[in-house]
Amino acid sequence: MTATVKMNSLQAVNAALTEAMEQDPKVLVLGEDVGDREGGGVTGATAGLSTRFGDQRVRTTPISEQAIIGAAIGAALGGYKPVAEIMLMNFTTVAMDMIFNHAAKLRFMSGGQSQVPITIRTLTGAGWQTAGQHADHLEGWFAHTAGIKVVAPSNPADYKGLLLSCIQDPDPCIFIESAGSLFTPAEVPINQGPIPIGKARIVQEGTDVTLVSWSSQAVRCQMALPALTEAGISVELIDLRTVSPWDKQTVLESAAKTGRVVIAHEAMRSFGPGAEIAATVNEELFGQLKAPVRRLGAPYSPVPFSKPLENAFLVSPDKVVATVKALMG
Amino acid sequence: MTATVKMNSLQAVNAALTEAMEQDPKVLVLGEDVGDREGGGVTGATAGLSTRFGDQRVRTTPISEQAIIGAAIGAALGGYKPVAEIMLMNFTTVAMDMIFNHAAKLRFMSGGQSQVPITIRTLTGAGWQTAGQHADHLEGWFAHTAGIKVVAPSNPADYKGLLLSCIQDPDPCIFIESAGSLFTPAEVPINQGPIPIGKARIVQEGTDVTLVSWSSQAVRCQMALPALTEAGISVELIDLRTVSPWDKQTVLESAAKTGRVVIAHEAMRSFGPGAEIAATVNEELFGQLKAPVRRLGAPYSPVPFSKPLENAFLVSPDKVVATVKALMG
Amino acid sequence: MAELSNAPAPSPETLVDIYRRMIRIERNDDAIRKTIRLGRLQMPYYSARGQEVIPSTLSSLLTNDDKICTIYRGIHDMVAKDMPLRPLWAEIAGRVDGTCKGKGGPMHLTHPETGVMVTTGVVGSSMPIANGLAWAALLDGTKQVTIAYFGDGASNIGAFHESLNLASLWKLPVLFVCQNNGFAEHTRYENCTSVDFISKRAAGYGMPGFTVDGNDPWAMYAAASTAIARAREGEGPTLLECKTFRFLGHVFGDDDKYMTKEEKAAAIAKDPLPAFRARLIEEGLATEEQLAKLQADIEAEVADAMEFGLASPFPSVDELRRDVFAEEIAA
Amino acid sequence: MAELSNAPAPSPETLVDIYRRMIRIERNDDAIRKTIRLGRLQMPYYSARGQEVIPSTLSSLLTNDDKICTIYRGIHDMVAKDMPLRPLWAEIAGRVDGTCKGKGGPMHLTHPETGVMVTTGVVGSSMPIANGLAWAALLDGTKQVTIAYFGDGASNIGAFHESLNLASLWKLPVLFVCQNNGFAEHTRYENCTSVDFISKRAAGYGMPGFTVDGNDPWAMYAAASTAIARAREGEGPTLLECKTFRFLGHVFGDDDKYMTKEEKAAAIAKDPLPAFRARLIEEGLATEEQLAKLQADIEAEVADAMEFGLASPFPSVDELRRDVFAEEIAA
Ligand SMILES: Cc1ncc(C[n+]2csc(CCOP(=O)(O)OP(=O)(O)O)c2C)c(N)n1
Ligand SMILES: Cc1ncc(C[n+]2csc(CCOP(=O)(O)OP(=O)(O)O)c2C)c(N)n1
Ligand SMILES: [Mg+2]
Ligand SMILES: [Mg+2]
Repeated sequence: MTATVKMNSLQAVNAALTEAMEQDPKVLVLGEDVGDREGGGVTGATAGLSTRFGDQRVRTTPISEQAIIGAAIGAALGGYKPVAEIMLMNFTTVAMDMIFNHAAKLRFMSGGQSQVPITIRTLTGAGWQTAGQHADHLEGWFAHTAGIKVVAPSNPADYKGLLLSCIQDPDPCIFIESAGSLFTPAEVPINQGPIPIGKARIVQEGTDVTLVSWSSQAVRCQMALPALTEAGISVELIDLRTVSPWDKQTVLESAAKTGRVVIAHEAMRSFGPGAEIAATVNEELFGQLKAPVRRLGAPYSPVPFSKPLENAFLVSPDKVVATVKALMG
Repeated sequence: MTATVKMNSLQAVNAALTEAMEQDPKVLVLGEDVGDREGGGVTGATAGLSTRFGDQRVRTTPISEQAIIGAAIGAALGGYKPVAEIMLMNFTTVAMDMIFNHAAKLRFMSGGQSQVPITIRTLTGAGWQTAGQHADHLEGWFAHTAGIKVVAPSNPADYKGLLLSCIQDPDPCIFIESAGSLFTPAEVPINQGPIPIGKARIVQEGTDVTLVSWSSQAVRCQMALPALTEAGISVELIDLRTVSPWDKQTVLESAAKTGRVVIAHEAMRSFGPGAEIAATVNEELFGQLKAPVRRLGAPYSPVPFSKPLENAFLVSPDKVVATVKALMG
Repeated sequence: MAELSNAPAPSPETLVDIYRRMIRIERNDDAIRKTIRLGRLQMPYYSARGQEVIPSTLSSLLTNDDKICTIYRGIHDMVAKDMPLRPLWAEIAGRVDGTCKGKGGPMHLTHPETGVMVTTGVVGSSMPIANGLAWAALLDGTKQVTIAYFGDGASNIGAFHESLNLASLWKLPVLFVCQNNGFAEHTRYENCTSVDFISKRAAGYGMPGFTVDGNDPWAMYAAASTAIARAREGEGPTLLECKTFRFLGHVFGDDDKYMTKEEKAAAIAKDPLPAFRARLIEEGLATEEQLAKLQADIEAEVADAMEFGLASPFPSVDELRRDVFAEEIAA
Repeated sequence: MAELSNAPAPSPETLVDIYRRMIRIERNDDAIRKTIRLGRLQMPYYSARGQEVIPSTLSSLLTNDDKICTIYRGIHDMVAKDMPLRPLWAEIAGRVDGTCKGKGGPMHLTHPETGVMVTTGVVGSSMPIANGLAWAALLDGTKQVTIAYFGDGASNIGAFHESLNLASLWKLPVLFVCQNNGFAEHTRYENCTSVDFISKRAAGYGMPGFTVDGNDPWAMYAAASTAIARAREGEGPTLLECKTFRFLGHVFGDDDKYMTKEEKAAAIAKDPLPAFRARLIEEGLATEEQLAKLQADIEAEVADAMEFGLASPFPSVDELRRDVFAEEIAA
């Protein structure tokens, strides 16, 4: 057995950044408060990096998200591999031109001459009463953008392995750190290396229902498993890990086996990323499903502040259980 | 019969703005080049307004999209109904914080105290070789945003009627003007009034296949009809007109009748707005469909410049014909 | 930086009124922090302890018709603007009697009756919206002014630039009030700002800009009254940079390890609140008893508001379907 | 605005080289417009006729290692930077031999070999990316400079502000070169810009800023050499505002009705190209024959490039699956 070490996902991010910077002098880190002079970042994700790698490679920036992503893109065009932090996913909106019109498109628009191997780390997720402007899950927007990969892990080992892959990837990646999956420690192999982008992980095999999820919602799905097992339902839980490009093969194989699919994500249900998966499953497995594909996601509402509303906003393990049970009839 | 007048969609926009400003002194217009001093707007959509209503109600702005939407939001909070022009949809990305975090959320976050009755007019659409940063269809992003309505007409009468509704609506609306539907003239009733947001239009009734589309793609779908009729396929073409909230009832009723559904949009297929409609149809009509729901949209690529690539990028009438025929088997 | 000349001095009544607002902010802040520590409130809290003078002085020159747009660190701005405390407490507790029915919380408090129009959690975003409110006032032909509050860190984001340019061009009746507390989260002013005084940026927009001691009510009054008069007279916007310090770090629970103990202690030693109180008494502008009474009244108001807020019920989950649009979303 | 003192004067060879770049821009622009009129090219075209001096002078001080980020109205910047014309023409014709295989087109021409790193169609967006290239140069320890070209209208967008602040803080080897042609699409400078000289904004970022006659090669040379030397010596960025005029309006087909015939005629009367040519000859810096030969060579180069470009095949539709990512997308 591989030796492991217990850490939470933020520590896994820190470990990945440290390793990547150690191994490749082209890796840079930039963002608000990321330096040790600033206390090593508000969450501590970048703590120690500027002390170890110097404040030329690890640069604290002004609150200027366009300038942050622009600097990352330009440095990438200059041969570097910058990891830019946008403190919260809602603030990607102030840098959206740089992300959408530039980072994602420069390779194509230049006919392959430009490459933009940047990683955008960004935090989000409800559950901490940060209300309407600090917790949105926008992976659906980025998945609907050609030219950027969208990675959304759920546990410390995946956080580490996938962040390593994003940094090495020759194309822009957005790496989503979601509140509901950040603080729970788990064992991570000490030599945890890169985990391929675009490959799902089967958390639990099963034969009755395929449950597809990612990010914090995968954690809440996992919490739903004991009750489902108890109810005699054999669930195959797939943690997609990458939202775009998503692992169609794994999902379709599982769906073909179980004949029943539930997709759950924290993002808003309406026009959400789950729709793509549902539409694809329906299209590819037409006539082979035993029940309609169900999608779970946030209601059509901004993220509320009040605790009972926030609880209702999230797709709780209970809701997952109820939906799967209802599907089994 | 109602008297009609022939105009193209840009003229219909101009007519709607003129009427709305005439009827309600609270209606304002702002954006780059919108004044007559600036030649009445680059497309002429706002021509004549500043001369008629004065340059306090019709204000040319700097190239400052955040300031434009911010001014619109603030004026709305102050009791006005501003119509803000963002010259091209790709430039909504520089104002995305104002749109997503503010315009769409202020009513909810204030518990209903604030209302933001703004209309954001924005132009987009491929076919004119404007390449990677001037032609994206981002209605999927806005539809995946709680608190903003997404309107995307396809013909002059709908342009006029729906813009009137957006301006009167108590909530923010994004009004998409798409290149492929702007310049073809058609008869518009001289007294064309508001057309309700959220109501689809059945362009042609049919019994074999339901074809759902909107905006310029609805025009290309309409161009596909003769060939399909010729092939003996009875198509029910639904022009959705509003992407969010979409007219579920009309689509589901039609799908229940035909048992076959094709959804076509100019936006990228992957994680696109068509997925929501497909997923919903599948979910609501499980077991009642005769064939898998098909989605047509742009490939996973930025908009290309070169003409043959741009042609291939768009969902041509031929592709619609081929897809519908294939579905009929 | 422009010079402030011929600015009026505050009357004794105004000075006491400024003090009243300050102590209301401070007592309320103290009660919020105590209640969080007791576990009776859960929320991210951005205390403005130390920054009381700025909004208190400005608000002494405003009426309920004048508007403010503020930020996550903005409860002091609202309290200075005389927002009632009962709905404020109910809101930060997430209750149905809150200003926003508990849906917005501390970062999005809104109260149009007292002119608190927008509270944003996004750095810089108070400014573009303030312009729009000012534009509306101009169109209405009123003499209303709008204040956009923001921090020093916010002066480096694009929205600042676009807003100041537009406001100057359109001669909008708006004040851009930067509460420069020397830090943006954990980053020191000089590590994120390329100019020694933010007010110098005003010249780039053809607009007057002043740097003032934001802890000195007299200096603040001179600058604020000048800028407000200018706005009311249709002469356009002003940028006010008000130097201050946040005594309690960025957010409740902040460990302050990005600053030295000495600088923090030095700032706290210059706490404007006791200093102002002492001077009011010293100069015979108020009596010890008068201020004690004022404080006692405020403490009673705060205590009442806290009890009210914490006793208010939570909203029903149906609220997720309300206020998304004017029309309720079907269940 | 800072003063330019002790700036070096251009040598005769440099002046002729600047002229060479200018005439190459002008002849190329003329050929593009003729070809569009003939219907042999379809594209949105933003002529920079009248603005030739600015990038020609700057480029005379740059090598291929120095980078530029430019905008939709940027073909003159690329031609000045000695981008080869054959792939340029193939690109604007949407052909496979284009710099970008026809996928980017005129608004996204890219040619890293000559340092043309990014061409953007979004106002202001050349600047944040230029910073990153300059940062890379700094990390590499080279003396490379990066130029961000943009228009007067772009000085009012948020990206301008964020970029200048960051560049100044990080002392990046970057030049912010504003080609102020007095108009942003149809909007006059003074109707969208709140300050009389954009260069005045530099002071708000602790950065030198100059306003120069962008049609005067000597003035441009003084400013450009000063700013480039400063950047190469690690002293940080400079903002250069270069005053000029676009003779042909915003976009090919523009009807110019937002300006007066007189002002347009007056600007064209001061066309820098014939004026500079005359002065070169007058001052004995070049002979009539020499310049005629130079022009003939360029005309031949342009004619060859045009034929090459229009003869190149269109890309295959498989190209939609290539260059989205490094790895081709499966069919
Ligand atoms: C656009 C954006 N980027 C980042 C943040 C995260 N953030 C919240 S407060 C803050 C610091 C703001 O500093 P300053 O403007 O000086 O205001 P202060 O908190 O000191 O009052 C940051 C970076 C944000 N809210 N919005
Ligand atoms: C963010 C953004 N908003 C609007 C536009 C549309 N647009 C294209 S060019 C232009 C005018 C730019 O003027 P200026 O910066 O002076 O450059 P010039 O065209 O005069 O060279 C505008 C508004 C755009 N491309 N990007
Ligand atoms: Mg601060
Ligand atoms: Mg210009």
